[in-house]
Amino acid sequence: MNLNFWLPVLMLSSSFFTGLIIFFLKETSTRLRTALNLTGAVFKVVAVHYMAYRLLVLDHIHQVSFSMGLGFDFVLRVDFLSLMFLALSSNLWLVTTLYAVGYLEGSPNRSRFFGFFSLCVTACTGIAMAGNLISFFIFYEFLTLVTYPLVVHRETKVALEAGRTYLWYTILGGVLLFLGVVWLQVIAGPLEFVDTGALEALGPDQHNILRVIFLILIMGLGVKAALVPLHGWLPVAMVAPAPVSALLHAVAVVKAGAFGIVRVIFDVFGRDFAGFLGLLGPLAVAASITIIFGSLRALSQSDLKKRLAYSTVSQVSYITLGAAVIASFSTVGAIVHLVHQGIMKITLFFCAGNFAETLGLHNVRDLRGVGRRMPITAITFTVAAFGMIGVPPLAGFVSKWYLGLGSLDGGSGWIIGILVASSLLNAAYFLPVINALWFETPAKEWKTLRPSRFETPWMLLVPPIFTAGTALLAGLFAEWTWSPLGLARQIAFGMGVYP
Amino acid sequence: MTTLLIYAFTSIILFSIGLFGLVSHPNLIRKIVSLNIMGGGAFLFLISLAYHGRSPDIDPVPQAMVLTGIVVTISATAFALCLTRRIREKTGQCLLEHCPDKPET
Amino acid sequence: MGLIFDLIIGLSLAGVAWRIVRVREHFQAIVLFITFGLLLSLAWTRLKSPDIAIAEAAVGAGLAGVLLMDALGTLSSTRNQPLPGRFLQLFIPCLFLAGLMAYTILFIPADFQGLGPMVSEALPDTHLEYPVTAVLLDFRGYDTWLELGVLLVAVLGVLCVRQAGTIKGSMLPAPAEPVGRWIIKLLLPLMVLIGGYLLWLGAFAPGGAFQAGVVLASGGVMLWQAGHPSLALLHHVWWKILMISGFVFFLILASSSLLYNQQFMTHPEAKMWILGVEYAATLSIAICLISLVLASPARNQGDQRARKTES
Amino acid sequence: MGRGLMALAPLPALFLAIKEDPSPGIELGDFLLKSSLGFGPFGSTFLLITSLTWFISGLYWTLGPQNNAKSRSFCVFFLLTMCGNIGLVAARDAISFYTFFAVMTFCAFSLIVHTGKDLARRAGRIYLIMAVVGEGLLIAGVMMAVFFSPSHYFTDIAPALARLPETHFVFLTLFAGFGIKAGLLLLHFWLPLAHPVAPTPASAVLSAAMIKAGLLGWMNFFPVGIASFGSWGSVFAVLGLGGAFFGVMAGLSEKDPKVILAYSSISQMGLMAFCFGLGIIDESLWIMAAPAMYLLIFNHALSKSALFLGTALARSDRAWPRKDVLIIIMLAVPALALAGAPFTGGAQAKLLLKEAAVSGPLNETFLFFLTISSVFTTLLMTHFMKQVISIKKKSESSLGQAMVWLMLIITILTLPLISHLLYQENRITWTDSGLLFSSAWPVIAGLIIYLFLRRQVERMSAMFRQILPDAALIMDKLWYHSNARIRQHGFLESSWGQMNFARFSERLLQRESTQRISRELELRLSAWSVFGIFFMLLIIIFSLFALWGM
Amino acid sequence: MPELLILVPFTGALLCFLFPGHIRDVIGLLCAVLTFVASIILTGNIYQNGPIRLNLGGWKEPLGIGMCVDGLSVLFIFLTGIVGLLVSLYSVSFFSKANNQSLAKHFWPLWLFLWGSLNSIFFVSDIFNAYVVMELISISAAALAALSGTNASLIAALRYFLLAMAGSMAFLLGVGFLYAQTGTLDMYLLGAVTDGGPLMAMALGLMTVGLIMKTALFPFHFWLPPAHGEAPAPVSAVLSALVIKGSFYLLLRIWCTVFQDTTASPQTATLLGLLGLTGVIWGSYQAIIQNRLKLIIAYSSVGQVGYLFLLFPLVFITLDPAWKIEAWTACVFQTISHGLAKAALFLAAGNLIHATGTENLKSMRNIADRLPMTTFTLALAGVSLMGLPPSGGFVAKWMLLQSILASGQWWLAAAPILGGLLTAAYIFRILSQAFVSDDQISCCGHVSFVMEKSALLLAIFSILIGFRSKEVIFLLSEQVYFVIQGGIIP
Repeated sequence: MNLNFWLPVLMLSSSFFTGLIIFFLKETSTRLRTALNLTGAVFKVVAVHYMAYRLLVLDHIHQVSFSMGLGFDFVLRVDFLSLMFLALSSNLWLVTTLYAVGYLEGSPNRSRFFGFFSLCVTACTGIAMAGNLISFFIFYEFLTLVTYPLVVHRETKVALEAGRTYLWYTILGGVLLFLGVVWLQVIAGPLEFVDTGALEALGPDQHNILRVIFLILIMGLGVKAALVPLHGWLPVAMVAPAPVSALLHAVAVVKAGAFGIVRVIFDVFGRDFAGFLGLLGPLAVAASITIIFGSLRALSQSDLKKRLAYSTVSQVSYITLGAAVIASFSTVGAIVHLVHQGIMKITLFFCAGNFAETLGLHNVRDLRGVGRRMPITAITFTVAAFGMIGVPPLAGFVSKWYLGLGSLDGGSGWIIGILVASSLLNAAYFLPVINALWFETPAKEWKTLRPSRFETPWMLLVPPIFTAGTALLAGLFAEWTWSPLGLARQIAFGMGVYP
Repeated sequence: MTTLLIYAFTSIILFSIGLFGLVSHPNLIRKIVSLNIMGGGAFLFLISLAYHGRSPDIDPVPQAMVLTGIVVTISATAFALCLTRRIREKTGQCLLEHCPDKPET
Repeated sequence: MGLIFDLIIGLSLAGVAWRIVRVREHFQAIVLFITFGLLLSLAWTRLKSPDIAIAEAAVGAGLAGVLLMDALGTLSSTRNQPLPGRFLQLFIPCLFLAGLMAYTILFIPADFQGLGPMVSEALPDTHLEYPVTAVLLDFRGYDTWLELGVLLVAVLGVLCVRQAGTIKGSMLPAPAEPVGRWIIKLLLPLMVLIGGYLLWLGAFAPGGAFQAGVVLASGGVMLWQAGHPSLALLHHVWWKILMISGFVFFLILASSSLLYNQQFMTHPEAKMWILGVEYAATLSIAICLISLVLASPARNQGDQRARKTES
Repeated sequence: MGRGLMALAPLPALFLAIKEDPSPGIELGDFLLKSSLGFGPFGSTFLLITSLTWFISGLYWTLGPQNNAKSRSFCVFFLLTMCGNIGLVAARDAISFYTFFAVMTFCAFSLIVHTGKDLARRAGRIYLIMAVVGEGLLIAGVMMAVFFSPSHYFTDIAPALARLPETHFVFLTLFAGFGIKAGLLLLHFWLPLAHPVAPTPASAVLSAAMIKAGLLGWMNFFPVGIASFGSWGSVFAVLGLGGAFFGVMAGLSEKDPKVILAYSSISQMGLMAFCFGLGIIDESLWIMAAPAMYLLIFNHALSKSALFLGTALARSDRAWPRKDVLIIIMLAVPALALAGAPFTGGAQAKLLLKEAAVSGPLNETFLFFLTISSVFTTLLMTHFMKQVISIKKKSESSLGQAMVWLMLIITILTLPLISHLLYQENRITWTDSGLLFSSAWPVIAGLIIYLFLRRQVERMSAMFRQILPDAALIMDKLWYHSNARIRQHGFLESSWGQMNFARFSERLLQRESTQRISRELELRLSAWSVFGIFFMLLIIIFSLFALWGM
Repeated sequence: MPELLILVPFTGALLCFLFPGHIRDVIGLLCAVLTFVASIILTGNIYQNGPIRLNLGGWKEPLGIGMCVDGLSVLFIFLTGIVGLLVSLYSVSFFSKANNQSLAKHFWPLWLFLWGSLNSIFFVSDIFNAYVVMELISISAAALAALSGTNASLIAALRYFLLAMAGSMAFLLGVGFLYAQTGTLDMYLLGAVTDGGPLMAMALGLMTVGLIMKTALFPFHFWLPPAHGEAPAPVSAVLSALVIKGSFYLLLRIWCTVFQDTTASPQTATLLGLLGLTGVIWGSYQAIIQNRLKLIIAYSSVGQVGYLFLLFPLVFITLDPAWKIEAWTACVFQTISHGLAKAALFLAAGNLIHATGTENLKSMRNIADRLPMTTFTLALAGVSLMGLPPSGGFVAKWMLLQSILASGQWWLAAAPILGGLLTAAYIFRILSQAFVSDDQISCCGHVSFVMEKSALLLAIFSILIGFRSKEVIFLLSEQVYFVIQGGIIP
């Protein structure tokens, strides 16, 4: 009953109560709000790192559980897999908060925005720490709720429409997930993520039901993970402000779905058992279709954020793909891509936000020659985009490398083809943007919407620099023990799926 | 036994007629009258049961129930009629079909 | 002989009920309804239930008639409505329902006992001689109490619907008629006398609080109908207190049992208590019923306006 | 500062290469995926040639006129590309190799489009497409190669691939992936577009150094000298020879000297590919082919950069007095070296190559074609000289640049001596008249043919170019269509495939008719008669059900 | 203790009837607090000591009327207590507004009467007594529904009242049939005495239909939206949260004690479940297409009530006792969480309408700015209605779905799934209005602190109840009277 014991709860409350307090702040008390936000975020980062230390070095798993009295417990456990997502969400929250403060300077309804923003991160943290499927579901639904106000933040007609679409999808996903979770509970009792073998012990007569449950669960999670054909909400939700899109795409919503899929495969069914049931092959195919489809669609978007959105559709499925292949390398690839994709995509959205906010540019065509006007933003964009394509030595390459090796190891070499095709398509939709940024001449004079000392206010500049730098370093020093890849390997080792 | 059956049948018929009147007649007063007929049917059924009892005196429990029921029914009738008249005052008609589905002013 | 009588009563009840439902004119329907009430009390008498017969005669035929007539008075223009369609659609299920119920009635066990024997067994413990009163006030006193509550709530509801604060506001007597007053002068003492007698009788023979209250209420209504101002003279606070007296008396009695650490609603063994309850109940039943009839919106201006617009 | 760096940056590499100390290299455990840097099996040669070329080009640019506004970005990308190029030479594992390869490839793009002209844009576009395709093929190949071997070090990869039965697909991807960079026949078409449009020093490194990266890739991944793959070797040899002839034939009808040089690069790379192919066909041949190849590389790198730089000098008009004649004369030196005139490194290389070819299969045929190829090279070089002479002067150059170039020429002249020292065992004695003759006659024959049959040659060349379709043009069209047309077409239209089922369900729920019908129904339900029917029916049904269940 | 729960509100009602002005508010509030405290204590008692039975007047079962207090009744009492207290608080402020002042004198006595009679119906153990109490509830509820005095509210109230009367009459006739079969009126004796027969079947039909009419189950739901939508906010809250629950409680009690599975055949249970399912979908859909805020919420009640009836097929058909208890708990839990959430919604809607001056959802503006607390209330209550975790609604849906899946009656799963989706659709139709701001429109009504907070508290309770499911389950599975009586629940 010491501090260490309550650490998971503290993690949750650091953003939860921040959010709640912010709701009650006046619109004008900007400083207090910013201070609160940053304090919460920093606290969370520190706590995560402390927990990572305890877990990885001291081998101590934090766990708190409360009885719900319904045949299941509400469990918060920081295990290896949680740690990755936790680290991602807490660090990126800090960055995004900074960005959002700069981005929304002077715009209305900021208290509401930051309140929900904090709650959103709380939900993410909860998703990461959930120790069983039910706790996971609880936070999953919480996430749906608190992201809705962020999506409709602009209050325009389009935003409301997008919000509605978002809700339809996510609520449907939630309902499906609910069904799956309940069903699983009915046939197998409460399933902690630690007792993986329980389903295997059920006997062959239950196998068909288990297959159906798996399908339902994946469909429920696939909505947020934007698996085709459940991805429809993602491009629409682009109307949200840039920090929201960044958070939605890099950390919160999409990742929650992907993380859930990883959880279901590894900690609920057990990867080998799922493979034995013949579930992973179709999942890999679905993920591959999503990867290709998303890239193809991104190719034909002329709106930068929409292009990025479809790119997310494609990229996030790498995680699913990696989880769906029975090979240690794939697992590492999936886990590490969770982080890498987050860093890179958030950079891209920061940059898109900077272009939109500083010069009012939304369309890819308008970006011609912006590299000269906003070199730093353009550089970070370039770095992240190359990372997305999978060009070494950036982070994206590392995950692709592991995915590729894993697919060979898992006996499904065709996935290499998917990876290559996707890389080519990624290049096809990112390189024209980069080309336009750097090597084309501007069509007209830009009018600066936000005059500042630098190319854009520093709060909008630091976050992309930081994340792009991280993306670069994560690739360059991938082999370092505490790099994302190093962590992913330790995690996979901890999960018992890495030699 | 035969008496019981006669009155029980009657009570059933009364109940059904009352029900029929309630749902078929548009006028509110007639509906309320029909409800009273339904009530009458139900009471008659209870009393016919009371009469049926083997004991020399008739069963006092249904009687007490019916007495209570009568008072309850008259109270309800008075309340319903009051509502009816109020509606009649305000809208000028005594029907419930096609009630306006929009807020007033 | 008895059977034929039963049959005739049954058939005429059914016939009258049918006419009530199907007749076109509302006025006719109400007259028929009063007839129906009288027929019912005849049936009650036949079924050896004089208490109910009295109550029915006073309530079903009397008070309900007055209420309905009163309500109809404001509705005179809406008569002669076409009867609704969908006759068969409704009638056939109704017939089925009746048939089903009639079929099930055949299964009433021949050795049906009811609670009669038990009541007569327990009767001595109640210190009351008449079983119906015993059931009403002792065995099922809770029901009776709540029934007084229903009356009270109905009055409250009427007030609420009228948006009137007190009963008195709407209790202007009807235009005085000399003949009516004369009749009242004759009838009223008789009514009070009958009521009192019924109340007294209730302890050991058919009769009791209900019947007395209903009779008194009928008297009060007549008094008002005749344009006699005497009721309106009562201060509205008194009016309220009288109205709730029965309920309150019961309530006090019931809660006092808690003080003795006994079961709820257990009353002291003295007969006086029960009689006290009965008297209070009679009064409040009478006053409540009178209020129900009188608090209904009489011919005020709103009505007249409505009538004008229609004509 | 930045400009200085351009010249200084390759110096450490140059120093290392010259020092030629077989150091064990370094293991960077945390860097990338455990990368290892050092001299690969072929390291020192490649490192020497690469760093030298970059050094010269960098120096040339540094000393040039300082009036270019965009020079800073050029400088940055020049350095980055250099980093990639030198890095890939120093890489000892597949991943670092691929990494540096990618860095080089993508950074080179900006060198190509540096001038910002339309031509450069187009060339850049095609270069980028090909580069991306190449990278895609490579990543697949590298992944498979690494997967099939015990580690990602080159020392493990090639032997592992040699033993495996299922390597053809790996080879195919690697072959094509590096082939694009190396300008192999059929994959070459981006090269004549991209190389010339860059600024001169960039062209020089593109043609001289970077193009070799493809070759190095092959050498690193293919089990050359370890196992024999007759089929793959033949493919290399045939395509290489084909490239050697094609480059010449196609280049003969060009007017721009830089384009001619680019075609010449294709031709020379063809020769190198052929040489490499010999090594693959039979592992024993590699012992002989390798020195030939090194010499070819040396010769080509130095000569080609000298030619590119010289072309630029020839265009300028302020370098020094009486320059025209001097420059032209001096320009002939690398041209002759490339053609394999006696006393040049080129001749030396060709002789070694012929020796290797003689001991291989189909020796007669190969020997014949090799000899003919010398004639052809001379033809092309003559054509080049003619075009250089007739160019108009428009650019500026400084004296320093000229000096750099001069140094380079001198290096080329001394190359035979160096190689003499380097390759003790198979040095060439120029005193042997037969040898002298055999290397001299193709040059003379080529000169004569060009002088007398120039028109016919050019016409033939123009006809010849019709044989292969202009892939660049096709790509252009493809690009245009995918951008302009298809995008507006139904299937690729931006909102297609959005699959917004939410909108669908909203439409379903909120549609006028649905709402009207449901409101109507609701009104019906509230009618007394409907209520009555339900009321009675439900009582009946409930009772009957209860009876039924008893 | 149970007696007090009836005596206190009734006394309060009489006092409120007698006294004028502000004393009335004080008395009303005092009674509300007392009743609330009593219900809490009673709940605690039952939780610890198990069910009790009082024989009123000291007379034993067949003759006297009993009052039966067990886990089931105590939960409803608890619900009524919380909702009652907060609605009373709300009403003090609500009826002190200028345009509502005259209504207070009618509201208080009627409301307290209603409260008392609701409490007494939760103790009921005698079927005729149930009839009387139901009439008491019907009249007071109808009078309250007519409180605002508008045309629409009067018509709605009368329609409700007539239907309730018809239902009561059917119920009364059912009582007659039961008496004819068994000669007794006590529920628990009835269940023990009989083993079915046509009379019981008929009684089942009559009573069930009579009660589902009052509970507003699907084909009989049409009276509810106008009646609940037209009443003043606190009245709507009470009507939707509690009054329809009264008749549901009775139905549940009668089916579990009187009919059991001797009379209540699987077919009847399935029919009820089918009606419930239809109700869920139809009510929720109707809520989606409404434009008036209160009508949306009222239709939502129609939908939510449908869930409750899924209990019957699950409990009366499933065989495994553990899942029976689960289903049974789920539906009762749903009742409670719906009661709390719906009361919160109606109170919050009252605040909104008061503040914006319009009832049309589409013309509401600047909600979130002006009434952040109310918006929050709407959101919380909405969460509970949608069944999102960790609210009470979630726990209910969780257990419901679990027992549906375990029982193998797949078709019932459509209710929580489709219902959840449709519920989300209308809840978010309301909530998305919170994000529409318009600078042009200025504030027009002030919402008092008490009004905001009482609604908020209700909403918070509807969430918090999700955390205390263990106790509820214990009450419902261990402390239920008819378990001991050998009822259908093992």
